[in-house]
Amino acid sequence: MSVKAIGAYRFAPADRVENFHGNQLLTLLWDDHLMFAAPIVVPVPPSMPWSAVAGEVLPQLYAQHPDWAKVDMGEVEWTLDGEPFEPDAARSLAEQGVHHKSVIRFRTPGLVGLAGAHF
Amino acid sequence: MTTTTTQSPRAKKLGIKERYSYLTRGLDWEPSYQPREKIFPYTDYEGIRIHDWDKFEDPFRLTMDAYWKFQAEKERRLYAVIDSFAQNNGQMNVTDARYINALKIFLTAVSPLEYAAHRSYAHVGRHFDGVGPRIACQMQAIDELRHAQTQIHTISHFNKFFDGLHDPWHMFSRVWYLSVPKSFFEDAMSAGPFEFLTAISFSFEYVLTSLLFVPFMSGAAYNGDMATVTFGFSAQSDESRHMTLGLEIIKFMLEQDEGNVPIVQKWIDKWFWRGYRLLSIVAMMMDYMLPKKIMSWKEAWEIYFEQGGGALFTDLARYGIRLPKYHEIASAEKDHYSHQAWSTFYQYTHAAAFHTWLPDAGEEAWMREKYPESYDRLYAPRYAHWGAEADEGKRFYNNGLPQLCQVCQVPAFFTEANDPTRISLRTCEHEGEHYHFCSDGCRDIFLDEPEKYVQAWLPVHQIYQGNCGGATVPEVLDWYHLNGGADNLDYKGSPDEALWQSWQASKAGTGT
Amino acid sequence: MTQNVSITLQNTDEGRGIIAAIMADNPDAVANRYPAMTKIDCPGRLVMNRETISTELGRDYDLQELNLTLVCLSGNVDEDDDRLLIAWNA
Amino acid sequence: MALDIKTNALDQRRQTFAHIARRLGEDRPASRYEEATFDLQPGGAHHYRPTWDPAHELYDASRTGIVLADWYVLKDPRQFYYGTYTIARARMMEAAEKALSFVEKRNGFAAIAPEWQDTIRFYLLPLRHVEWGANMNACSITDLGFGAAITQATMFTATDRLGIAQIIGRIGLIAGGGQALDEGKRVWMDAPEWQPMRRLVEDSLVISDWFEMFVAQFLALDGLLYPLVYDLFDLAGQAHGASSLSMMTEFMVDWRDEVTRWIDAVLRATARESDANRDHLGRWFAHWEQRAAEALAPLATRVLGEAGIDALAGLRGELAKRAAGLGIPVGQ
Repeated sequence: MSVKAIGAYRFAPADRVENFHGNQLLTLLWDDHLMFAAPIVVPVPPSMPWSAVAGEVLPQLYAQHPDWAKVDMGEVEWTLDGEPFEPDAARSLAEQGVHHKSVIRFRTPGLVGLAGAHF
Repeated sequence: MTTTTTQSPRAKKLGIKERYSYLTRGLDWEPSYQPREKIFPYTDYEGIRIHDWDKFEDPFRLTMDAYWKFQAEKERRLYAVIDSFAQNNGQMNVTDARYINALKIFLTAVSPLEYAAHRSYAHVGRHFDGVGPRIACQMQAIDELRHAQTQIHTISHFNKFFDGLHDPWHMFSRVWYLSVPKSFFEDAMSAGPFEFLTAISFSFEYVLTSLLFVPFMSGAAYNGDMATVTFGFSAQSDESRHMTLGLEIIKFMLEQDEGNVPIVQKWIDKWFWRGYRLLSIVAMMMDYMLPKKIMSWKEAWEIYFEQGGGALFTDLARYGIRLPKYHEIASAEKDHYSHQAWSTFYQYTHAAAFHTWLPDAGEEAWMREKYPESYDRLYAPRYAHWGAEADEGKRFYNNGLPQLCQVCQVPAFFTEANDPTRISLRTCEHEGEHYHFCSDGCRDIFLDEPEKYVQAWLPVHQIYQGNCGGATVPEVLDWYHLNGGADNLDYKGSPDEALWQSWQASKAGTGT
Repeated sequence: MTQNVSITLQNTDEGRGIIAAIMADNPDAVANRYPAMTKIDCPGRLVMNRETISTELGRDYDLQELNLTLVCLSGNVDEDDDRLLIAWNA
Repeated sequence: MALDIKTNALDQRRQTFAHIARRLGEDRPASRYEEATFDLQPGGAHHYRPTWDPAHELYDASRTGIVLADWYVLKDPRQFYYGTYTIARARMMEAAEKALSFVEKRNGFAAIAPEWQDTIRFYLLPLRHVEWGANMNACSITDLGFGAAITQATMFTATDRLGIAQIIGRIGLIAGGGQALDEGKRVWMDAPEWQPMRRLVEDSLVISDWFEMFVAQFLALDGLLYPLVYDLFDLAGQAHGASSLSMMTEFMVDWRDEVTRWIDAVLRATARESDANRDHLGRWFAHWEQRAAEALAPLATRVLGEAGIDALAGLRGELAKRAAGLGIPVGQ
């Protein structure tokens, strides 16, 4: 479907990748940890290697949670845009198919938040 | 002596219907020097077919003489209360200064919508072909201006004492969570006139706003804020007229042409969902921000939507209209809505122009009673953990910025209807770009009109584009005109709290 | 099942008179009292008669004055000089 | 209590909102008009373009050729916000109610000479349609105008014009019941004397620049019509015993005196700002004043006879003087 309008009605999307000065957006969601109320979105260069995501971006966002210290990176189950994903630490986001506004949703088996509340 | 008159054909005293008809309906004429479609250019393109504009019934039939008389009386009463509230320092007599935070949201999120309603009802009040809806819309246009102004005038007094109220119009167009109400209303304003009325007069005013105004205003009374309850009820008396316009316009469209039914249904579906998402903020105000509570969000939802709305949609079934799509999702969420919203603002309150806090023991007991299904299981543990952290000086604030829904612009914090432990996140691709949503309801709205929602000014994305004053939180807060350390952060330790305690101490001093 | 119509009025002196009149004229009506307001529910239809309200208030009442007291209503509205009707399936 | 007041005075953190203080240049107590008006129209980014006007933003200053650095220079000297506005109008209406019911009770209209009663019905009753057109134009400016200062005043004007149309309607009911109003509408639609006016009103409804609409309606048309009808026609009626009509139209006379202060303030502030604004105003005024004079000429003649054209010329001279006084270039 499309908009009904009185004249031509097409405008450039407000969030095209070229508006982000070399970065692209990446959405992160740690399941079973509702302490972080919503998925978190970060601007990252497409050339960023996965090792930087795992080693810098994620801890900076999630280390406040008592579970974070217990996370075994090798055990994490990742999905990228809904599909199972096995990140390669050495390769860049772009090289692994992470595009502007991709969603990386992950769970940490055995770690399901505090007090049985998925929190 | 009987007085008789033979000179002029003096009319017998006219009844209200006849008098209204002469004084208003008779004003219009069929133009012949300009084509009708040039004078009324906007009533065709949405696909709604109207065959006879005269069939629209305005049930209250107000003429301007009565309008001025009653509205002036309301204004006299209201401003007398506002003046006396200020003179008697009524702000010192509310139940607790935490309550003021509800007013902060009200002034920055709701009052600007009243203004937007004023302008957009002027738009439709000029452009409907029929006299009846045109006048009803114009009266609403001026009423909505009234609401914006009486709210400013009432809350102006609170601004003199409390933080977070000082720059509402500047904040409305910039602060991240205020894009929720702003985008909601601009969505309606940018639609055609029939969709606008379906959105605001019907779906919002008739179906949903009782949830905002009625319990909230009763709540203001319960919490000792006589100024707010007075403007609230005074506005509601206009609102009843507006709601009636909403129902009449829906019936009018449905009766005029069968082809209108699916269009109207689609709009009802869209605007129910859009309005419902907006009310997540109200849910949190009701359950968490009124120190003395009237009814829970869940109870209000049951009374005003499930029962009241149920009756309404039963009545509309004869036209082929059904309950809005995803109403069952909304009902499934009623055990969680306010708690999830509050948890979100609790962790982002460093970037908000109001305070948050953890419920105290008495409030927790109320929550347990009102939310036996969900509170102890899911939400009490959060607050226990956060409370312990705060006691150790580690009050929890989220370090990341949230993914906002492309349509409702609320952070995607809602959970799946059948699993309150799993975040609901939806995605779609349109012309090579990806978009994220909080729900199927919002994604459906996008897919129906993608050209509209690709334009959305999403605050988080705008911050990352460098359009909001800078890349750091303090720079963004400056750009918001938010006074860091005063307007934001936890209530505990805030200047508002200190002020309140000094008032309590001085009252205790005079008491002895 | 008959659905309720409803009307909510402010708890002012006038409001009290109007509520009393409604309760007198609508035997099935139920009044729910809240801080500062009263919500009256009634199955199917509810009528407000000018004359009853005038009697309750002890003065001639114009139904358009309802504007000053009304908080909220639910149902189709039909008003003439002598009565205001709120009903479903109107 | 004394202690409370003292505490209050000590603790007051600010006197008014920050956006008001920025305009006032300091944080001091502001008037209710100021708090109700300044910066109410949202600035900043808008989310979606209107489907009814994709070429513009929802609020868009480029919908008129007039350019102002700050649209809040168009303040209302009456300082009307909703409360002061409705209370002022309720007071005026109360007086009008008294006049209407006095005339009705005493059958005052019947005391007017019968042929002048016909004249009144002919010139006055179709005016409710002119007022209805003015209502639509005021509403249109509220819709498309820029800044809460001008658009709130035009909103008040829109309901004023509806109210005046209804007062005329009630005079019509007194002067001959519903039939008189029906006949008034027939005259509006068909009488040759009224057709230039109806054409003018319909043309004004489709003016695309809202500020041009403001000039056409409030300065050009009203600037001639109000003094012609409510001063000169009314004066002529005195010779025919029409004092009861004067009572019933007192509202319009008072209203015109009041509203003129606002219209003049808006135009003066606009003209003051630039040559470009003055050019627009001058061009619009020249065009629409000419149209208004042409539309009123047959009515002036019908009511005042041969003197009508001279009377109209006199009003045109006064209006030109008024416009020139506001800084609008008036063609020589």
